[in-house]
Amino acid sequence: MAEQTADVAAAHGHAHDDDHGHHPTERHYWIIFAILAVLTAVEVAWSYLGLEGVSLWLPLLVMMVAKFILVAGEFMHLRFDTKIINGRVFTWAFAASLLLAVAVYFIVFAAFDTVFA
Amino acid sequence: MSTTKTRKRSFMPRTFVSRALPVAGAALVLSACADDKPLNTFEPRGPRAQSLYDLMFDSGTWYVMGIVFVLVTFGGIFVAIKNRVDPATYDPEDLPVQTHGNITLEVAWTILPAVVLAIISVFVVRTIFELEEPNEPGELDVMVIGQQWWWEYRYDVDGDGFFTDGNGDGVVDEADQELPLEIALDPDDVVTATEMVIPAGEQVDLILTSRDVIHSFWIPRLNGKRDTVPGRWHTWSLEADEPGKYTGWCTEYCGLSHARMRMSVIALDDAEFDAWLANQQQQAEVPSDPEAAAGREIFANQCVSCHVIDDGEFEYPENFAETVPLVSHAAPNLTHFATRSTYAGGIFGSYAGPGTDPDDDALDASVYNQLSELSQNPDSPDDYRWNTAELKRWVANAPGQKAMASDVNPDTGLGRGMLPFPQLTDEELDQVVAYLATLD
Amino acid sequence: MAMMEEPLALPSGTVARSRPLGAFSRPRETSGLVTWLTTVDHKKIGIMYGAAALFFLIIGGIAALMIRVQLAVPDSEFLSAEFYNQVFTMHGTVMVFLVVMPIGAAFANYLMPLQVGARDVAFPRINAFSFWVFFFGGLMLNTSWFLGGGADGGWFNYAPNNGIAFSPSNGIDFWNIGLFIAGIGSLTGSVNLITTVLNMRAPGMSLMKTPVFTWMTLVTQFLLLLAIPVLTVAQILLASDRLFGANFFNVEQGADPLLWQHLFWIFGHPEVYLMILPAFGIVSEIIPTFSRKPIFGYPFMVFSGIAIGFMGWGVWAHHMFVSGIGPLSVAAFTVATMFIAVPTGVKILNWLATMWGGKIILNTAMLFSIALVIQFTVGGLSGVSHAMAAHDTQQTDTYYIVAHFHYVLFGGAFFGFIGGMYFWWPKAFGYMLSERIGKLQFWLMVIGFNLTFGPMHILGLQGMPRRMQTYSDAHGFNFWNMAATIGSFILGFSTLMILLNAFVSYRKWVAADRPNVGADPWDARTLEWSIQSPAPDHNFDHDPVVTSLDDFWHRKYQKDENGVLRRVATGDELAQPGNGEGVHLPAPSYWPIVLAGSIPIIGYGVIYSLWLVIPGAVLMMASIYGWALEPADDLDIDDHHDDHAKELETVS
Amino acid sequence: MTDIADSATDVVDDVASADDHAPADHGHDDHGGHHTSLGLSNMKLAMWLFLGSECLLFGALISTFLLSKARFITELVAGNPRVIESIPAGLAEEFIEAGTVEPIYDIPFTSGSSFILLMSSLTMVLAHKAVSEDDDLQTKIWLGATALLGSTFMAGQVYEFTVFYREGIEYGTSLYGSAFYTLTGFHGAHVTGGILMLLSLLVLAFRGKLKSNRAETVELVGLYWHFVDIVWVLIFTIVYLIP
Ligand code: HEA
Ligand code: HEA
Ligand code: HEC
Ligand code: CUA
Ligand SMILES: [Cu+2]
Repeated sequence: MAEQTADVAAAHGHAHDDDHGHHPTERHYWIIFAILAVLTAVEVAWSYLGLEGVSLWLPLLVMMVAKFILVAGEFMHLRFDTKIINGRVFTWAFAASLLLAVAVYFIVFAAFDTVFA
Repeated sequence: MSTTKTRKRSFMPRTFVSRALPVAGAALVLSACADDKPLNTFEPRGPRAQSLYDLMFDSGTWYVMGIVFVLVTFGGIFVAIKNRVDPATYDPEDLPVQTHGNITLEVAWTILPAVVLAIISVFVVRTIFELEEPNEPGELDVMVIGQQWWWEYRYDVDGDGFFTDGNGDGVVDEADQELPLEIALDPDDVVTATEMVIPAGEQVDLILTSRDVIHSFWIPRLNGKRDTVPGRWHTWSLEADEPGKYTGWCTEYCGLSHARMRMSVIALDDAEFDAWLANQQQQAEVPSDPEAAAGREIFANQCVSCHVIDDGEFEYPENFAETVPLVSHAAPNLTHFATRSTYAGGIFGSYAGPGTDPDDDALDASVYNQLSELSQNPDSPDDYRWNTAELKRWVANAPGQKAMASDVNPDTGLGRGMLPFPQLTDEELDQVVAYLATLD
Repeated sequence: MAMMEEPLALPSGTVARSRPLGAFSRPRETSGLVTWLTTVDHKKIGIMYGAAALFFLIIGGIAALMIRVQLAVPDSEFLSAEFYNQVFTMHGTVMVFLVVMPIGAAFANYLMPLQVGARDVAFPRINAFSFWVFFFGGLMLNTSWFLGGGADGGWFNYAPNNGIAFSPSNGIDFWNIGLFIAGIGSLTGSVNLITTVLNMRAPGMSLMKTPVFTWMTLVTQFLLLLAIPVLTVAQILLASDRLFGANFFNVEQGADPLLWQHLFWIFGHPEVYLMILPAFGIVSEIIPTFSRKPIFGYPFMVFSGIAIGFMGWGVWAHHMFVSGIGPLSVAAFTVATMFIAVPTGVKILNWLATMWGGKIILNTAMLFSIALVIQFTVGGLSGVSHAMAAHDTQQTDTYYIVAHFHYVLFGGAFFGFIGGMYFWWPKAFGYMLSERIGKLQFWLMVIGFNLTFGPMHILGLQGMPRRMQTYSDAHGFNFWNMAATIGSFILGFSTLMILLNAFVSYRKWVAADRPNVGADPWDARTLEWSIQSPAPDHNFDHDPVVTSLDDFWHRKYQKDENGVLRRVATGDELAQPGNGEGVHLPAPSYWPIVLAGSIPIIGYGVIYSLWLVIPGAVLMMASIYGWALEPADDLDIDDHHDDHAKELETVS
Repeated sequence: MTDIADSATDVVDDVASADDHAPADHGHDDHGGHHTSLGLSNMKLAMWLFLGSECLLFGALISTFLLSKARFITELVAGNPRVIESIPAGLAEEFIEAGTVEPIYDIPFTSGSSFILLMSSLTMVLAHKAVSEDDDLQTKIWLGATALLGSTFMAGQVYEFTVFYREGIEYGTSLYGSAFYTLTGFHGAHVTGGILMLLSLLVLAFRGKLKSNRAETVELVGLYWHFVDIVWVLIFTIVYLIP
């Protein structure tokens, strides 16, 4: 125990060394941001095209998901989950909750569709 | 009432022996105690209830439950007793074989229940969809509206649907159903409360909603229940094999007097039903008898702010008439009050006499239509009599008889419950009740 | 890193420098009330969860008895309709949220860190906070009895009946806000416990070597983590409607009341599984110990638990079979629900198989466990019959449902908990409970329980609706209602016997000069038995190193040269001596309780007057800073701060 | 789950960031040869769990919003007088004509504020990078920028609320108003909480106490911040762009 206590401070540094190896460069972040910005712009433009139905919302949703994945994967480092710590625990914890939420609320909507029971 | 309790069976008939198989102990107890239970789900009296009953027996569900129950219970007890050791003399080194598991077993008892359940679910799903099958065109549809704490029924007699063109677009369509109830409802329809009268042997389709909170409509011997949800229209159906009285109970908790929100279905044979319906379509008569006429006067002063009696003469408060032309809004429509054997959420009987306990199912359907005529002789104990005393208590102090919120909305002048009328003298109460008795 | 509690890293006693808000500076007491109020020790917190649950059990139990007295005879006027509605609502609410859930938390808190060989949970102070915020939330809920009446909407409180128009008194606000506050505790608790299980196991203890109870705790806490926010949203919507005039459930404005039902039951069904899984974990420890065999099919026990937790998310609408969700949804949810019987059945059968061929010691803990297996099955089977949606239209909202859920909750969860108390009592308190009283309690309880709730199956199928203040003679419900009422008094008495037993056994133990029960009185299997009883403050003198499932047992029993299992050492010989020298423990703190205490003030403020929110919020901010600044060594100060800012997010 | 299950364990003490010094792995090599312990930071794990729970929270809020909006529009178009009266007459006409609530939105404006929030995610991640490299100046700059961008977003939010309010969408009168303000208000509250955390970090930074040994704190705040941003990505598309 005592030995671990002593290690605490060292551990911090250690962990970061590790992070360093995998973390992307500043440039990389800027590029990601640029993509996000472009996606947003396309989204907005798309919504002005006057489309309706699937051709409106499907691309919008796809772009939304893309942005989601970019932020979670790059900015929140989930893409490096495997490398930083083995097992992708964070990805699992988050993705499982997220999928659960999507599935559950999707079912709710499905159930609401039948107004006339 | 009809005493022949024949069952209509939709599946393969069961032999007596297999029915009597004591696999599910509980099921036996249930059917053994089945007498005198007006709400008993094990006494189906209509095809819908019957198919629910059959689902549990014919598709073997109760038996599967019974077998699993016996296996686990007696298996558990048996193993515990057989393998027990006396802790006082037990030698801890005397270990049993240290088995860790057995894949074959695990797979077996994963798959076996799954298969059993899969088979059962086929029956269930089939029944679920069967329950939704609508009746033939031309058969009766009734709208059921729940409110705290009584039921209103509307019969689409003229066949033009339940709704009016509320939004004025020239057609009665689904959009009209989205409108608030009192705007959307068709005023032509027959409106009653508490007791739903239906023709026996015919599937009656219900369309259910609520004016306030969620209630649930349930006549156990005719069908399961379905919630009435404000802002939504649900469908359900009833069918009684035989004429008779079938009681039910609101089964979704709906506030203070939920326990006093009961109802019943009176199934009549075709001719009687037609007679009943024809009568309901009549306007009420303005009474000539002086006592009743005095009662009508009081009613005009005190009661029309909430109740409707359609005799073509009453003047309703202005805002009332605007939104709800001759349709009861917050209170039961009393136009044919004296044709109902129970009132106030089915907890009081309007008549005394044989089989008129509101919670009992003994009322003979054949006398139902004539209750008000049979009640002419007030002294005979075997006869039907207008239950004056109870009605007087009700009119004098309804909230004292049945817990309810009795406030009046200052904006609309409409109440949520019935007000007490301490100002009415005993004589006036007699007059009001005499008037109510004429509403047949 | 620094934001978490650092129980082992903190040199205790060097807390000197900055002392914000001196009144609540680091407590130094070593005994007495203050140690309990300020403790961050998971064992003490576990015991407090248990004690609080027993306290609320009395409230919920008295309510239950009032229900039964009212229903003993037809047309009874013992309780008015108004009061009856409050009583059954509060009974259900208190029992579910303030009795069964916290008893589960009690076991999880006390045992799980011991079972994984940890010295405390991941965040000890947050742990204390979780308890206090639960406790204060529960108290706040119950103050409604004195402030205009309890909630009267039923425990699932359907909209729009829960709206201000239909329930104008404050009861439902208390229900809403009280449970909201208690929910904060559940949420922080779940994050804490999951982190502990995942991250703080003893060296060598891979997840597939952790005890089943720990596994069930993990699943339970995941259910909480993900289910609580859904209830929270429902409560936010309701509070917005009731207190701020929003329209989420205002049908006049076009709202759909089924939204509440979906949200409530998306939470509510995982909720019922998270009430039973801890009990499943408990009996999974007891049955092998007293069958003297390892648990049969360990991986299947684990995965079926996970499967139950997972499938529990896909079945909520089975509570809405008659709500009008349409035949397609009904059919889908029917099938989904039925298949939950599969993993649950796997568990039942594995317990039976564990007993099969065992050498069974039928002591009280074991009896309760066996009773759980049997009685839960009864409840499970009626559950499957509810799942048959078509027929559920006959069953729902009748006493048949009431029978179902008391069989699974009382006959299942509660029996498991009481078995667990008998089993772990010596570990927690250092003395054994009397077996004589225990067995008497067991038999009374089995009789009382089945007499109370068995008849409800019959009543329900005979058509007796639930939540009925009264019924009439003509319905023919008299006999079985009377039977149930008699049963409930036997049941109530037998429930209280656990307290009686604790008291009597304690006196005996004291009279006998406190004999040492030893580390391992049951010759048990898991790590908590490898330390002294009662468990020392620091749990483990050194980290246990684990090489297999039931590691402790395998250190006691090893094969000799002939391949025969021999006892090579007793538990007491192997047990750690309980020498905590050199171990640094997390220091106690006032801040968790103060911070937790500030929240109900805000709660009352929201209900009564927004002015009251201000002192509440001030106290809250102050305690966050106090908390942040407390371990006065610089390394720590600021990070704590962030930590709590974040926690507040959940709060707000 | 299986990954977790397979990874042998470790972390003996609870000091979370003891990432690597955890007793390495204890065997188990069923899954593609990841020999690991769960050497995670407790705090980071806790944060991810918390964010998982937030998914359910925002999922419910977004669903509530969508449902309420749909009901509102349906009733409005059907001509329910109570719903029509719940918003000003002019607005009601516009809504009915469009069949959506689209006309009330100012998409260019909201796109701007969405962009700002996205941008703040960039600055956040740069702040984290700076702090792990002990670059004090950049740390301060980027933290400050993030807080500033967040505040700008909030200002936009407040502005939007006032515009809506002036147009006549009130919290208490219409179903749509309740749903809209609650959803966006909840998100706003989360942003505000994030800003408070950022400011705390900034104070630390100025007191010279935010060094690379604290990088994880910054990272945690960052995780939270990015998550809140992600939620806005969803809200922007689902609430604003898709009618
Ligand atoms: C601890 C809590 C708990 C547990 C574990 C369960 C377990 C189950 N519950 Fe229960 N339930 C409640 C608590 C619980 N329930 C509560 C509180 C309510 C009421 C809420 C309210 O309205 O107030 C309720 C209500 C409820 C309903 C709604 C009824 C209604 O209102 O109409 C339904 C419907 O499907 C249901 C189903 C089930 C099923 C299928 C299981 C299954 O998990 C059971 C599985 C177990 C077994 C089946 C036994 C063992 C299995 C075998 C031995 C294998 C072989 C078996 C077969 C082949 C069948 N429950
Ligand atoms: C875990 C949960 C749990 C537990 C343990 C219990 C325990 C009991 N419950 Fe139940 N119950 C629910 C959960 C639970 N209940 C829920 C969720 C509902 C639904 C509510 C709703 O519809 O909204 C419900 C509803 C419910 C009803 C239906 C009410 C109605 O629908 O109208 C009934 C009726 O008999 C009942 C009875 C009992 C009884 C007799 C006990 C007994 O087991 C209690 C025995 C224990 C004690 C009695 C405690 C000991 C205390 C004393 C003996 C007090 C004496 C002390 C002094 C006087 C100082 N409960
Ligand atoms: C404030 C509104 C209000 C007024 C005024 C009012 N009632 Fe009622 N009345 C009700 C309501 C609401 C009910 C239904 C109560 C229930 O069953 O829960 C009812 C029920 C009744 C019933 C039973 C009807 C049935 O079929 O269930 C009768 C009879 C009755 N009222 C008579 C009267 C008389 C006579 C008066 C005048 C002296 C009167 N009411 C005045 C609201 C009112
Ligand atoms: Cu109406 Cu219960
Ligand atoms: Cu359920």
